[in-house]
Amino acid sequence: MGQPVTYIKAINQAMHEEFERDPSVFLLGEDIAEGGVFLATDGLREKFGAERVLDSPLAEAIIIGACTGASLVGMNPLAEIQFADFITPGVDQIMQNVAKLRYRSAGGFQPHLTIRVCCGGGVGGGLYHSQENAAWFMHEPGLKIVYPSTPYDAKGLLKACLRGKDCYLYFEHKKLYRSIKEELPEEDYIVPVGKAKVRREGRDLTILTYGYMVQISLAAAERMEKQGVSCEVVDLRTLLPLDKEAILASARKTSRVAVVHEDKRTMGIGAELAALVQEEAFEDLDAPVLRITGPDIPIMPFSPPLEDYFMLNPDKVVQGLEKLAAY
Amino acid sequence: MGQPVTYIKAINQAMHEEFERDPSVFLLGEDIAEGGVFLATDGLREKFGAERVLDSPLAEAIIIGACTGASLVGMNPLAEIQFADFITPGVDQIMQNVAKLRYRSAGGFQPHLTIRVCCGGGVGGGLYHSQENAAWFMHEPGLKIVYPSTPYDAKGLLKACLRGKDCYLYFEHKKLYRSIKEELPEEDYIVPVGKAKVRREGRDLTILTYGYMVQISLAAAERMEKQGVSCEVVDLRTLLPLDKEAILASARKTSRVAVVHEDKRTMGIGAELAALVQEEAFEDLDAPVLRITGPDIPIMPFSPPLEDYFMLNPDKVVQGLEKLAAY
Amino acid sequence: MTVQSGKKPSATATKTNRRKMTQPRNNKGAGLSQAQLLEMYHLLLKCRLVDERARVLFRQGKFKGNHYSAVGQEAVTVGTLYGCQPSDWVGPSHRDMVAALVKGVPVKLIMAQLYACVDSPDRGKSTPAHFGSPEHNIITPASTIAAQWQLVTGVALGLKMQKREGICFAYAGDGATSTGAWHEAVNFAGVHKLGIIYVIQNNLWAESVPLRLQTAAKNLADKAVGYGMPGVVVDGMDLLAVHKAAQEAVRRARAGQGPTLIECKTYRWYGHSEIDPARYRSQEEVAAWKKRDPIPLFEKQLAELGISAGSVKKQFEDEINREIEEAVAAAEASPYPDPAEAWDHIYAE
Amino acid sequence: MTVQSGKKPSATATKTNRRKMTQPRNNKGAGLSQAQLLEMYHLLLKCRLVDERARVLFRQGKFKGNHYSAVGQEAVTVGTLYGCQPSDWVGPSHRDMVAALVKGVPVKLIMAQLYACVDSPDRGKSTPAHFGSPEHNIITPASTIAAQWQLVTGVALGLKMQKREGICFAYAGDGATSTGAWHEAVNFAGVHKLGIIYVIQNNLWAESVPLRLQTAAKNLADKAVGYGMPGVVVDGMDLLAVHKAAQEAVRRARAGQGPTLIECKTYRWYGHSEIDPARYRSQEEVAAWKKRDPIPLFEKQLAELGISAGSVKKQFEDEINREIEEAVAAAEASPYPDPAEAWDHIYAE
Ligand SMILES: Cc1ncc(C[n+]2csc(CCOP(=O)(O)OP(=O)(O)O)c2C)c(N)n1
Ligand SMILES: Cc1ncc(C[n+]2csc(CCOP(=O)(O)OP(=O)(O)O)c2C)c(N)n1
Ligand SMILES: [Mg+2]
Ligand SMILES: [Mg+2]
Repeated sequence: MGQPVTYIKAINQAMHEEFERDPSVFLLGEDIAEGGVFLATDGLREKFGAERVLDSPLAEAIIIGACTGASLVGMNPLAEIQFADFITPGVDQIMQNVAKLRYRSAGGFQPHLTIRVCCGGGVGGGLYHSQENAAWFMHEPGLKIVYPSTPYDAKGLLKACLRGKDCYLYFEHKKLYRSIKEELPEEDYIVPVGKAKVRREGRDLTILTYGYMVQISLAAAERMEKQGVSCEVVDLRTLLPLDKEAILASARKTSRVAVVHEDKRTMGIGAELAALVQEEAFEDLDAPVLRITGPDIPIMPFSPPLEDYFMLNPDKVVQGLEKLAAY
Repeated sequence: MGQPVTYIKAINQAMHEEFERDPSVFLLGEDIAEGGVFLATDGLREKFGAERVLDSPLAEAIIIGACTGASLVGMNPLAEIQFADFITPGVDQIMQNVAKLRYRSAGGFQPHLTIRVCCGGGVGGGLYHSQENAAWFMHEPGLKIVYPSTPYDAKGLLKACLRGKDCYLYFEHKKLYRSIKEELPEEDYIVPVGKAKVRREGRDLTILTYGYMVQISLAAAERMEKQGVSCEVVDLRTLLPLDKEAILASARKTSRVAVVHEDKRTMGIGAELAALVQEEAFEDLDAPVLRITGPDIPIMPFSPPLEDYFMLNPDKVVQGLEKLAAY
Repeated sequence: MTVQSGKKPSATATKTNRRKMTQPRNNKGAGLSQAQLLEMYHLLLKCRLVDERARVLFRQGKFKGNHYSAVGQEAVTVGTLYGCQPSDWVGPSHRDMVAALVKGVPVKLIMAQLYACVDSPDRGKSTPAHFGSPEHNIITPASTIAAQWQLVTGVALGLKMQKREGICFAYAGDGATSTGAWHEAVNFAGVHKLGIIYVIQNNLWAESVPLRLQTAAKNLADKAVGYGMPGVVVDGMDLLAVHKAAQEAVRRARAGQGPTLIECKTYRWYGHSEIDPARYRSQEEVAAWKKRDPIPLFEKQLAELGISAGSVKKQFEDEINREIEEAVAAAEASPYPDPAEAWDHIYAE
Repeated sequence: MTVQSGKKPSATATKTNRRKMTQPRNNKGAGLSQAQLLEMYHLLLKCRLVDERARVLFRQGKFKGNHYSAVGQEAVTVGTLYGCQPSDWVGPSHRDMVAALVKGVPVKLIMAQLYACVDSPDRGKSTPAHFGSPEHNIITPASTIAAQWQLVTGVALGLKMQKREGICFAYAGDGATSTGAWHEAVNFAGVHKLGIIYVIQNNLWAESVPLRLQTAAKNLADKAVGYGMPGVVVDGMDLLAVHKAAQEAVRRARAGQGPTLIECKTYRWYGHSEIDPARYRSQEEVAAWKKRDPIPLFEKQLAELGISAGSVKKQFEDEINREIEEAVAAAEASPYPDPAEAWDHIYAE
């Protein structure tokens, strides 16, 4: 084990190592050659040259379109969407080409790429630097969506994507970038796509969550423990396809399930999780699946009290869990 | 009551009447001035002139952006997206401006428009003329989404949108265009946005559905009746915001709920409906909410047997309902 | 009749692709040998006949979806793609089904596509208009206009990064130039000096929308200056003129000098698709353009070069029609995919 | 000091907006009276001082989000907007906070925006960079680059359809020109001959991305020909030059002759935002541009016109600073919105 590293450093390391390992990896995005707003891509251009670390024009569709095309002739593209909020101009390419090209050519063309997307709120970024919109993409088989919550996973999942053959959306929560550190193995490792992880074992209820909300959920679980309620925290890690086995195993074990996500509620990821759990584990449930989520308002507002109102925190999660435990 | 009219004629009538009533209504879309592929806009340009019936350049974002802007200075815009499949280039405007401008300006700017979107499969249209993607937009408070299933509703809901003050996505299913006829009132009427309608009363189970699937569900309910199972069919009509009261009332009454939709399953609209029903009516449920939906494949394939495989039909729905009834 | 017989056959071009270079009598022949000129003539006829056959088949209800005829536009297709190499890539539009023929695709594959049967390259997944062939580097296009324009731009980027042989050809109509996707792609290629030829098939209409409602630009090629690349306007009915313009663009692309935007002024004889009666166009307009049919026009050019098209026309047509009928018969005989195939090819792993 | 004092005050302009038209001694003054020139000078200083103050406040941690300084670019803002009417509309970019000043917005509203308090026009909903004011027809911009470019194009369409008074001003940077949204909007305005002035603030950088990686076009204004509208390149540091170019565009727009694309070559003195040290630019580059500071440049022009800026500068600055300090104090004193306001303004009904 080496020095403890932050989540963003882990991402940076993964890129450095995969650039080294695979000469066909390249990075295309806005404002990345100098290291980017958060220094996620720090040092890549210096080390691997401007031919592999390309600042793109301000145009998300072509970032994704060009990467997809380049993957058809043997490149291994890594695209960066600077803020998740700005993925919308690229939605056309993601939905119509990335998610569907393999399918509609019956595998004749095999696009593969990884799109890193910096998302999430709680940093005073306001409306357009806080969106947490992975939900839009979960409706698209053909895509895979990963969303690490720890430095270890951040590195391991990014490496898995860069070695995989599919089209990956890799969401990274900016609030995690520098708020947690972890010692990482010296040796090469990956975290497999498609596998959830139990972050905390528990008996009385299950929390299904991912990304930054894992931290919040663990804090809430800690407090519930003191009230005598033992919470299991399942970190989904991959949102598409979901690790149904792990989700249902925990649901069946505890019989009470909460979903915790930062994004707004209606048609958020919690909708699918609740639908799935009640569908497959109905007889095991002692209470309805509870969604503890952001409010159904269009976008995270800027003013601090409004942002606080939007963001979940351990207090709000505990409130929900108490209700669930008492059901 | 006049002559029976088709669904598409009802849409056409609504536009004619609203153009007449409100001189600030105008239509912007591709290939609309000549009446369009399906003749939905037939006769409008002849009657109201090219100043109010504008063929736009091939550019969905500006269709929506221009309409939104025009609404800020007193116009009442009606945008047409020729096929739902082609809404993706406009997603940026819909998500970032249409759904959020009122909110982020604290009501200082009051955008309002209606976007007609022709959607749905089962007509041999293949991958890009069959998509049924209202689900993408249900995650966006700030939007309202309506989706008529009958000529009466098609006319009444479109009129309601054109008289309302919000931003509406109006989905119309191309399979319904000429497949059903209905006599419509001679006098002016609207169908209020936000209200579901029970299409068929039943005791034993509830089908939540909308659009073309209402027809399929009614046919399936007919067949279930013969098996002695009485099905209630709730036509949602508005997908955002959902008519929770009507949905939950029926769920509580029958204790068994199926959701029927054509679109693929994961994160489809059924996810939200299942999550909602189990959340609010858990104690009343005798069985998990069942999703009877299109398969989780990227897009409706073209070849007839593949299309048939994708599309729901009364047989497939009956199969699901039998399981639900027997639970 | 083979098709990859460019002037500089690539390493991958087979021996049979090479033809004797007999220069025609004057230099109007764009530096092409008599054999090459006849080969182009053959392709022109082939595009026409296959397309017309597809129209009939659609009207007979033999296949679903739709057909977007390119009849009238063949000189653009043949003129730009003739001489391309197997290692070159094509990003076709919805109207470019016959472009595959110029890239060497047998008619059989195209008919299989129309019939959506298991013998089509995509096993019935995509619609007839969206023919692609991995083997021939023809990207299966999405229907969203200009989406393929972006993809093939990405291919050009990849080829450059890999220092791999091959250039790209992107096709789209006048309507497509209004899309953001189109703009972003061309701009990107300009920055990176990609080896790509952007071909605008300006047939004056996008469905029923006339060009004047599409853009206020005088020529669509005028847009090129905004991307820092040459823009060329060419008579899209004149096969040799198109080919000459394309060859200069190809030369630039192969030499690493970057992309070119070529606007071909052309016309589709029929409606936007087979279900469009196209009443929005005047009969005079249609008649005037039909007078400029690229086939007789090329026959005249051949005659001026001392080549008699008449002496081979019947033979070519027979050859082509035989291939077409065999292809139709094969497609008729080929089964639909099994419904279970709906689950194939969603993920690679 | 008021601001809507165009040469042709509209019906809605108040009496106090009209100033005596004293022509300066030669015609270099772009047809402006001495009073107007001084008013422009006042606005130039005001933009500078408010922006510099905002920088300080951000660095002091007085507000969250970020600040995108437009220091260095003031001549573009004042030069294009000066003389606009209350009925005119502005679609600002993220760097155009101070544009509101030229449209007559009191500093108080801007400071309230920074502080995200209830006195801001959007009651704390939007970020500091996205200032809008319905009362002043300044559209609250989305952050997605060029989204406001589309919206304000739509406003221009609406004004034309309603035959309502007013034209539109759209702002965006060099980076924005690469977006599909930008392209679709400009193209649309060309087709419909909308009354809109598109202003590109070409400051050579989009965050750390240099212009050569943004586009291969020589001038961004070159793109105009592709949309069938005039494209003008102007020295964005020269207030009078900008104003002259803008006034011709304004004339065209008001006369129904359609849109104009104006590229102003300019420079932002500081980083992309206050958290960007902008190490990607050479010190020489920055120094060279700072030498072309639009304020002394305009002072020189005034002097040539026989107007002494020195005699009013102190008074103007004092006036402005007083307004700023009052505004800051008011913002400090103003409360944050109640959390429950998060639920307001989602729907109209
Ligand atoms: C993004 C998108 N919007 C709309 C359509 C529907 N559509 C199909 S073809 C077409 C017109 C295309 O015109 P043009 O680019 O001139 O090509 P042409 O058909 O004339 O060859 C339209 C609007 C589409 N396929 N994609
Ligand atoms: C669609 C979108 N992508 C990315 C961003 C992030 N971003 C904010 S400003 C900016 C650069 C803008 O450059 P330019 O248009 O030249 O304006 P400038 O900042 O130089 O004034 C970027 C990439 C954004 N706001 N919107
Ligand atoms: Mg066309
Ligand atoms: Mg810039």
